[in-house]
Amino acid sequence: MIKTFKEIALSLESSPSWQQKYREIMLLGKQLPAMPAVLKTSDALVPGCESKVWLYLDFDLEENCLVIIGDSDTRIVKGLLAIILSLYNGLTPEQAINTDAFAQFNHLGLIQHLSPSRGNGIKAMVERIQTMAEQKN
Amino acid sequence: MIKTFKEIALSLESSPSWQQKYREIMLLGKQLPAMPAVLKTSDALVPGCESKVWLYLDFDLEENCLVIIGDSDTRIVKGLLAIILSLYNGLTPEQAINTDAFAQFNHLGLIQHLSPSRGNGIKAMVERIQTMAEQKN
Amino acid sequence: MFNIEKIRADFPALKQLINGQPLVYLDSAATTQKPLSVISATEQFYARNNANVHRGRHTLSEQATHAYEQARQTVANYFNINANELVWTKGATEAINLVANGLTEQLDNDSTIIISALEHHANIVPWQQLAKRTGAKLLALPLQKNGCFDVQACVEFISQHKPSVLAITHASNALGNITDLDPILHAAKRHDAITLVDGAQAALHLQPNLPQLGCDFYVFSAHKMLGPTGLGGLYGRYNRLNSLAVYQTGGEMIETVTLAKTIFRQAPAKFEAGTPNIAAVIAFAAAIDYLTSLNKTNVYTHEQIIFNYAAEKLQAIAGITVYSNLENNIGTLCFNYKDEHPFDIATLLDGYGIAVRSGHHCAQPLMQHLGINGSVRASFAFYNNHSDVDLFIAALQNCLELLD
Amino acid sequence: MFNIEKIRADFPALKQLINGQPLVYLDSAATTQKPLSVISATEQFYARNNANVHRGRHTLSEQATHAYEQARQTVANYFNINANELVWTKGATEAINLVANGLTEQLDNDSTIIISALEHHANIVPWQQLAKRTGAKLLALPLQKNGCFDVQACVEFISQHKPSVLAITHASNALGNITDLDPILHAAKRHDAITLVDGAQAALHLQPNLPQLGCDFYVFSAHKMLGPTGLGGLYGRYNRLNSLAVYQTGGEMIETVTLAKTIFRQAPAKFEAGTPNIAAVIAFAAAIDYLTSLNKTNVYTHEQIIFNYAAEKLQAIAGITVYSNLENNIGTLCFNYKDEHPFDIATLLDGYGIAVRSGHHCAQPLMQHLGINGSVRASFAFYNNHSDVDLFIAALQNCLELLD
Ligand SMILES: Cc1ncc(COP(=O)(O)O)c(C=O)c1O
Ligand SMILES: Cc1ncc(COP(=O)(O)O)c(C=O)c1O
Repeated sequence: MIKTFKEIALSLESSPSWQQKYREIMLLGKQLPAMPAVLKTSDALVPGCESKVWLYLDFDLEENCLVIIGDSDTRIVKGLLAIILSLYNGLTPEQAINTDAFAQFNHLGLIQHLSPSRGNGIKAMVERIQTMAEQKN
Repeated sequence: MIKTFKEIALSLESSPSWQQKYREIMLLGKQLPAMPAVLKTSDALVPGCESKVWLYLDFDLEENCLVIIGDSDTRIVKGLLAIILSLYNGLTPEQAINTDAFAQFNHLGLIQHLSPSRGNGIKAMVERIQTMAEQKN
Repeated sequence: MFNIEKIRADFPALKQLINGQPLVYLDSAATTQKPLSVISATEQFYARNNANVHRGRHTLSEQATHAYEQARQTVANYFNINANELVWTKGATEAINLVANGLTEQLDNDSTIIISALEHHANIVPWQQLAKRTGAKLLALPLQKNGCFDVQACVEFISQHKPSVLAITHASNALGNITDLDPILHAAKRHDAITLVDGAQAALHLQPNLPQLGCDFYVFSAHKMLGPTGLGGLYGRYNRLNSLAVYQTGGEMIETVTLAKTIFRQAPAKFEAGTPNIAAVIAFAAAIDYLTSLNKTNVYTHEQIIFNYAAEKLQAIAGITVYSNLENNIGTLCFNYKDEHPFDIATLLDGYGIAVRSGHHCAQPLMQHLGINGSVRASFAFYNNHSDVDLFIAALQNCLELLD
Repeated sequence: MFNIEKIRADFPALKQLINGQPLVYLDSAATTQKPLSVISATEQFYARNNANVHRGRHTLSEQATHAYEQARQTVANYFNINANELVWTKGATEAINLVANGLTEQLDNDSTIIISALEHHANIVPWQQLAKRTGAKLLALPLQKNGCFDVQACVEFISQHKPSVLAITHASNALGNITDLDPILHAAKRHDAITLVDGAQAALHLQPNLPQLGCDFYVFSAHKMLGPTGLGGLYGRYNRLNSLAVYQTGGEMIETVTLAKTIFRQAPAKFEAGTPNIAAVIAFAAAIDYLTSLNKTNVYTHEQIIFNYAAEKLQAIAGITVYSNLENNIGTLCFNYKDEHPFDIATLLDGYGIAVRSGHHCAQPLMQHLGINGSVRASFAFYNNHSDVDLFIAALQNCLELLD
């Protein structure tokens, strides 16, 4: 079962320690459905990261919503990716544009992971999603 | 009339100000006999100086003494050169080796002019003279 | 308002005695003094945040990386360019070498490179070397007798020779003259020349808006802009920049390496091999912050007032020849006194605590053009005041008396 | 005596909390922390002596020049070489590039260059580029499966291939393994190969006597030797050094310039174009003074005690694979835990204030050789103590529990 962002926020907020928070994040990563190997193209690979991070972006014209599939070879980045997906997957372009991942990550006490200096690709991912949302809007 | 080093030292020591000292030095330069143009070869030119400095070194076998002729296109360096000449010209190699220009310049309050960072070639000159003295000794 | 005494208090090195007299620092064209904020940024980095950048998952490394990349943005903003159009180098000299080297494959023996006799050696010799490597012709723009560009003749010269590359200074380091770049760069562009402007002297004084200037490349040195030694920068219009061949190779600038083959990253990373000068980059951002905290117009006005005051007093001394163009000048006075050697004048001025430079100023072709061996150069910055000028002129008069 | 607590007190950056816990800095292979004397030498320079070098007749410039050239002597003494055999560069990477570039004319498509798969990218890519430019063959020395050189096989390999150039590391940045250079350099010399040793990692720990080592070139980075960022050095046996083609061109390195022709100076000047990193050179001398004020044997002994203590504790953890050779090591532990990603381990360790590195360590060919994508690297220096090890191991155990 994939958790909603609300559920994720709730469990992260109730984590008694940073260790527990990381445990939750890694658990979220584990629950993320595997990305089909065919989607793991070099185009999908977010460049310049120490960890491998793939992001596949599509747009469902009928439903007018973003389709996002992602994966990473590290547990922590995969967990963070799961949070991003819970924020954006299935949103209309307009909804996506109005979703502020930075504010949400800040709220969750995870803002440092959105720094480009982390080299984890999360920030680049958010930017890719926002770019697509703007194009489709 | 070329002054002896003793005379030079006396007049520099009695200078009431640094300005007067420089005046004396430049005067010494003026009194230095002109260097014959044929001796101003590129070999005689001390490299790496802002001012042009020529040094012609010879050895008088009969008298067993150093023959030094020098010139510069700046007044101050020419004056300093005159002091060096007054220290070394006509000495036997042994006497030259035992002459410590650094100590003498220090004594005269001119030691900073012997720093290689001055870029005036005076230190290089002393080294050339000492090298010849050692070869001929 | 521009409070000069408050500003001088920010520069600790200005507050010292040289040979028992207050330092009058008139050698800012060689290197500027540094404000306290730059000194303490360096200290803070080493005492607290010191770590290598880009490849570390730990807090110190992330803080250092963040500060380092923020600094790139700060400096990019100063020049109104994008951060990814700014390459860190060790100085203006390396920046020019990087470009000249990177253009090797783009020229051949049909090409022409145009420079000028006004240039600093750093903007001459790399182009000579490029010409030698490629067989290209190296030509110099027409200069008037006084060292000023004959702009109309330059434009014609460019149209006639249709250069592949034009490299020209924004301001002369020996004379301080500001180049009238607009018509020259326009002419170069009409012939699709790649243009490089040497901003080593101008970048501090003129705070140039680079996209507006319209050159392809612009180079500068941090140490001449209140920043630390060992750092410079290269601006390049992104496509032009990225099309240069890689320069140094090693860590940081590669995507993947096998023993057989290496894939490089895109600009600016591809030109930044090895551990960067992290402390200097961060301190340079502090320098730029300091500079932009002052009002640009006030700074420039003050500099010009001091410069004009000095120029007037200097010209009034009989026997003095001034080589600088006083009309369009960043604040540099290049002069000689009768036939006296500049070395003697500079040495004597030092006795009075006045720091000026003497010699050829790494501009031997210009000296040849002016028919002199060298000169005395007094170069001003916004932290100089009227008293500096008064002390300089009084000391100079004493020195000239000593020489007469 | 070696008073570790007194020494730690000299390094202000070590005295800080990271994520609320005392910093345990185990990333010295990336860059070392700096003693107070280095920080204050930098500060003093900028606050008092700041001036450009070599071309100034004024007191500040002379003081700066003097300190700058003294520093060259200080560093030369550390390596037991002559000051004129030491070229300042911006780092080890630039030093290798300078040599590889300067040898272009000396190689052709009959030449062979030998490197190894153990090298940092900085000691691979410049040689690939040189091979590409000249048509020379690029070969790698035989490595054992564990990443150690097979010295006997290396000697034979060299005899077989008779290289023109051999470039090899003194100690691996990823593994810490010290190379048994003697037989390898001897073999290279028998075939008149030009030898370059990458001392970026070893120069701090081994204080090498370079003439005794017998290589032609040796490179290092100041920032990995307690010194500032943006500075490195190249040692070259004088004739070899002087025979390299010039690298960057510009001010300082020329004798005379006309628009038609430039005459360069002799080494080291001919390789030092542009304003040098004056502040860094002077501060680096302070670093070397600090290092030599400590007893070399005591420093090394302490490092080895800490390293061995850490190695023993690390190996005792079930599931840990250590890649470093523990016999001959400058103090670096390269390891993985089961199939866990090093990124996760390093990120979690940071939560405990432990600074380690993860990734390929700019040594992708070595990672390929070891059959891994990356590793965690904990690198020690003499300022680490037993408590650092205890905190590191305890934190690591907690992290591994989190992952299991
Ligand atoms: C073995 C080795 N060689 C070369 C380098 C490159 O040094 P720098 O990045 O300081 O130029 C490093 C450091 O990263 C290294 O460890
Ligand atoms: C006009 C000009 N160009 C280039 C340079 C070279 O700068 P750097 O020595 O900092 O590389 C200088 C400074 O000396 C300069 O004044």
